[in-house]
Amino acid sequence: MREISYTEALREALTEELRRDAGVFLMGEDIAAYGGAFGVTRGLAEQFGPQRVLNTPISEGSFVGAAVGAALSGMRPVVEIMFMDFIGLAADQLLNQAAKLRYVYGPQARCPLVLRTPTGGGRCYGPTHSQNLTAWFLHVPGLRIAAPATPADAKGLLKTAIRDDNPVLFVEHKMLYGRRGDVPEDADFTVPFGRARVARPGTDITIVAWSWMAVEAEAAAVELAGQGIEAEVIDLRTLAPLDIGTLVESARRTARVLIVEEVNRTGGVAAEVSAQLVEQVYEYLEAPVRRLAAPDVPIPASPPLEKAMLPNRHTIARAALEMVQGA
Amino acid sequence: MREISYTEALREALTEELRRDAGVFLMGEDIAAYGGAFGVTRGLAEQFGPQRVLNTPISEGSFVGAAVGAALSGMRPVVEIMFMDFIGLAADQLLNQAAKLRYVYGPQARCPLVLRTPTGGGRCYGPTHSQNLTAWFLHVPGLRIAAPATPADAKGLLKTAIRDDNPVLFVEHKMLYGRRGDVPEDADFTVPFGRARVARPGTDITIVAWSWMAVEAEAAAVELAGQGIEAEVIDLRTLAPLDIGTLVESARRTARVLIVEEVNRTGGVAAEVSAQLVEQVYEYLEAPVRRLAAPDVPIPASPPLEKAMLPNRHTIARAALEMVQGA
Amino acid sequence: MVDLPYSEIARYRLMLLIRRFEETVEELFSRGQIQGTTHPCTGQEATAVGVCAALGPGDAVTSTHRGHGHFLARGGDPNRMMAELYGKATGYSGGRGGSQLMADYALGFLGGNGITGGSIPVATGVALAIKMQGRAGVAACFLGDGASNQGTFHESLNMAGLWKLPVLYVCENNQYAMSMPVRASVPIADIADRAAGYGLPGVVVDGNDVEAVQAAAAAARARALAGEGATLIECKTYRLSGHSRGDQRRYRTRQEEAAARERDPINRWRDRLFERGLLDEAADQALRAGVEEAVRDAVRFAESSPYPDPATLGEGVFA
Amino acid sequence: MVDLPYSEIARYRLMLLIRRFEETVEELFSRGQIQGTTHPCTGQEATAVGVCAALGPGDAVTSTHRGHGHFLARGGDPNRMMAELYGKATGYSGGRGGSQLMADYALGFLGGNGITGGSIPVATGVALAIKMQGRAGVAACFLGDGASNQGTFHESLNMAGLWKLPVLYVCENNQYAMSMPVRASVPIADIADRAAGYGLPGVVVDGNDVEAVQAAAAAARARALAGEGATLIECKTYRLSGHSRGDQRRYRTRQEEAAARERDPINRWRDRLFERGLLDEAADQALRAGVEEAVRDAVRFAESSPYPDPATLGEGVFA
Ligand SMILES: Cc1ncc(C[n+]2csc(CCOP(=O)(O)OP(=O)(O)O)c2C)c(N)n1
Ligand SMILES: Cc1ncc(C[n+]2csc(CCOP(=O)(O)OP(=O)(O)O)c2C)c(N)n1
Ligand SMILES: [Mg+2]
Ligand SMILES: [Mg+2]
Repeated sequence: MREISYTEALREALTEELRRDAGVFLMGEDIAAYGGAFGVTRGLAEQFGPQRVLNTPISEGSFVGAAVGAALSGMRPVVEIMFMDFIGLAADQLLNQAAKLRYVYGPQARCPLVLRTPTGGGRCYGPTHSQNLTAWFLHVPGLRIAAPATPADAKGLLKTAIRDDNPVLFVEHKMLYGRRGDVPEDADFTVPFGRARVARPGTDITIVAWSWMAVEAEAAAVELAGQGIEAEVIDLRTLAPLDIGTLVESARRTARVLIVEEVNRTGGVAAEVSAQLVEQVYEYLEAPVRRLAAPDVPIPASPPLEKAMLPNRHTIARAALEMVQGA
Repeated sequence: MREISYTEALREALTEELRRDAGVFLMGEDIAAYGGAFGVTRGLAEQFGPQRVLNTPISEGSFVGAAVGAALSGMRPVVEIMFMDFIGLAADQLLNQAAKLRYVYGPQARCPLVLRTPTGGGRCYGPTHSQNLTAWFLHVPGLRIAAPATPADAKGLLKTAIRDDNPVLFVEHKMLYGRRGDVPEDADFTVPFGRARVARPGTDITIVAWSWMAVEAEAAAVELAGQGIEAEVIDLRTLAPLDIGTLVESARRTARVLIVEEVNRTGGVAAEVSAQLVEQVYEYLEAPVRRLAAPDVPIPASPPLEKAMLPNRHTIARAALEMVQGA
Repeated sequence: MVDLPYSEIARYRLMLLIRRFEETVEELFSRGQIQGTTHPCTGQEATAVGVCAALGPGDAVTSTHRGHGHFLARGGDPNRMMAELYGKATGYSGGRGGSQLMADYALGFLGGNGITGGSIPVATGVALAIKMQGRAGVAACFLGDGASNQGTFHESLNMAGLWKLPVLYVCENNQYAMSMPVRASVPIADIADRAAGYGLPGVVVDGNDVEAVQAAAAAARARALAGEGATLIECKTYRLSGHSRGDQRRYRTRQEEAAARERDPINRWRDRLFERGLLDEAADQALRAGVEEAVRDAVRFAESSPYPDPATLGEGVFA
Repeated sequence: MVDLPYSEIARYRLMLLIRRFEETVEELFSRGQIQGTTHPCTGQEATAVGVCAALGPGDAVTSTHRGHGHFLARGGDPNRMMAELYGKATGYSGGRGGSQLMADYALGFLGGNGITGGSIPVATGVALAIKMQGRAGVAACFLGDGASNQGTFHESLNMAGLWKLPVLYVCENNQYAMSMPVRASVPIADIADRAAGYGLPGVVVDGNDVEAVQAAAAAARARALAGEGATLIECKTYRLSGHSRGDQRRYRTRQEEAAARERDPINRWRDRLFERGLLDEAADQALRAGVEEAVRDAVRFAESSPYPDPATLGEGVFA
């Protein structure tokens, strides 16, 4: 193991899988010479050639559809949508093609497609370059969803995604790209889908988070520890399948759950997690499950507005403190 | 008042608003001579001419975008998407244009756009002609969402939608079109957004539903009454704004809430309603909030499979009974 | 099922089979035997058969909502197709897909599509895979005149043009998209002319002439196999039936339909076979009887098949 | 702001203003004064100014992610634009929109767009409204070469062709979509040729010649006002700057850029003004100084403006 960045971890996963399996190829806008808007694929076109690191025209609806066709034909496309804000353009192909083919056509249809996409705020990119629309796809049966928060998970989950025979939505985060962490060098290192990561064990409250908010939640737990509160932080890692078991087990112990996400509050992932937890651990809870999320507004570009919009370690710690003290 | 069908009620609302306001016009596929796939606009082209009942090419992404442009320019387009299953094609225009313009550009930008769309199963139309994707748009700040379950609400909410200065997603249901009910004739009859309809008062349990499921829930309440259980049935009517107040008040009285919807369980509207209720009435509840929804699979065409997939009066009654008896 | 390599008589028989299949399906729907909806391809048999006759076994076909003819022409089993329409367990999709969603990957038939224009990028991606894998093959992508107005048409043909992909974009211009006459949805005379915007050849062909369609498809296929890329073939034809069941056809006249019926592709092919001495009345009757019997068998098969077990509803969402 | 009716000198001044504005914005970004991102239109000043010079006050303009030049050319206030880039309350969108999302409806400037191709249908709908309302006006829709590959381009031009809508689709072919050279994303020589697929005229113009652009736009506008419908105008130009800040421009050579700089639209216009005796060194210096001062003022205005109050974050989502 050595420390590398989240970006490098992703690139390593891509490199290893491109090497391992001739069926794997990358497609997306500006992923070759430019290396993608966030540099994830930098150098790969030089290494693997422009056929396997394929720049596409600006045609999100159809290059995702083309990836579906390629996947059905024995390839393993890894598609990049430059910002998740643009995924509406490809939503139909994910919803009505990729996600449904297996269920309708049975085992003859195999759609091993990975759609990687950067998400999230924190960079003042404004209303159409900061969104995370993952919640939409939680509502689409037939899609797997991964959203790693650490470099190790970035590598391990991306490799699992590429090897999976189902369409996988792979949610990255702009604030995570530069973060460094220990990542196994083993080319067979993978992280399984459907297992949450206990980022920090604790006893007083369970803080559930995903993607960048998992990092902020961990920092909040450090703050809280300073005040004598031991928060357990659980990083969902994959949203579909969702590891409800780990959450249930933790909630039973702590009796308090705070779910944190960066996205607009209404209709987010946290709503689903909350509903499931209530269904399963209601009698163990000493307080209502609480959600901390962004308010229901488009995400503004202006630095102070964006900052006010997004949860962070301090607002998380404050919400957790209130829950623990309110009991 | 006289009894008319849900379809006639919609048509009456369109007719009255077309007459009242020269800025109102309809656009969509096959809405003129054909009258739309479900006949809602039948006869309107003859009455108002092909300019105001405008057939579009099959270009969902752009005719919704064109409606945005027209709305910004002083018109009040009422767009039809033939089946909500196709809304992915227009998702970007709703998400990144219609919903955001007001917030970003302020009062100079007015986007009075209504997007009507038939939804739902029950007709064996199969995986790509039976979906209801309303939950996606719950997660989009800046959109209003109405989903009437009765002819009167169909008329009253559609008129409110057309007169509203915001983009409105107007969710219809194939099983509702033929249903009849009393509808006021008054051309100024409207139904306000943000007020749920208590379809049936009750004391033992609150059943929350929307669209077609509100009808099934009412029928379930009749079944339950036969067994001595008085269920209160609340039809959400509008999902954005969501009338959480009426739900909270009811839940406090009944202490039990069952939320019913026809859509895939995970990431649905019910998750949001559940999460909000738990946040607000946790201490009043005698049982966990329960959701009854479709399983997480694409909706199959085969009659027995489709039937097994969708909640109905009997499965609703059974779930409610279990909750009341389980207490 | 198909009497390869699509002899003259085999093509005739397939066209008859498609016609009889569609007529029967319409009857069954109106008798309430089948639920859901269906889009008959009556009148368009020559495009389906002409294109499939030009394809090889390693090629792939994507279809549309109006896909029964494409599937039968590619060798689809009428029994399993009919069973699918009935929503039966023995149907191609075990009843899950219905009329628009049946496929047989072993036949290289990748299925219809409920989304107008939805299969165009998929076919393009199939061709991309074929090219990447260095295989000799093409993707044949059926699409309608209405579908040529979808963004996916533009985006896909552009990628095919850029990457010289082996695709045959077969636009069945049947004069209508549901109720929209093509002249009200496409502002130019020939959809084929759109190909120029992507550096592709565009060909107009009489879509009711099975040989002409086959020749155009064969030429386009040869071109694709030679590495020269895609072709857009516009087949001018006519949808003799309504758009789907329940269509009152208020948007066109009966006279127009009668005139179109004069150009019935099956009669035209039959006449040509008679002229060439390949068919006579007796043989024609025998073929028709055989087709009639095949479709009756399909209905029997469908009706006697079990429905899927509702307990299986949740199975197979994921691989 | 604009010295209407866009005299020769006014156009020159606007081009200088755009150039200086963009250069300053790039500096401010690299000094960390501005957050987020920006897409400079350096080198494309003639298209923005040429088109806007041909428009009337009742016309509407939709822009792109690379929209500062369009806005300035249409009369946008540099102060409020700069404040928007700074995320200040005095910015056009109160800081909410940033570089890509500023608008002034009173000027008929409907804003930029974060979605490549996203404004094409919107502009088309604006034109539909103009037509329905019987107003004399056009919508001018700026789009890039890359955007011409989006489905919305196809769908929108098709509707404009069908309904004879008064739109000017102005494709600024600046040779690149981010890192993609146009020859790698469009398989034909002239994007203008795509117009034929929609029954529209397509015109190629030297996008670095402000008069040529203006003439083409004026002709297209006259055509639209006469009820003859839309035109696609392809302006061949070159993006002298990187795609956005931080772009290393690894996808092209410095030689290519140097050659392009030889065709700088501002210098060309300046030379012509000199030739015509409309400009001399002193006047040029004065204009440059004035522009310099205007941009400095804009920076001062932006820097001295307050940030929006975070308490307003939740306001104004709905009308
Ligand atoms: C995205 C989408 N929009 C609309 C429809 C409804 N619809 C189904 S078929 C059809 C007409 C298609 O016309 P065309 O492409 O010419 O094919 P044809 O029906 O003539 O075979 C329409 C509007 C759909 N299924 N999908
Ligand atoms: C839907 C969408 N896809 C991708 C992007 C990212 N992006 C922004 S600008 C751009 C290039 C656009 O190229 P072009 O249309 O030629 O305009 P130019 O940048 O050259 O002005 C890309 C890929 C985006 N903003 N929206
Ligand atoms: Mg057609
Ligand atoms: Mg460009």
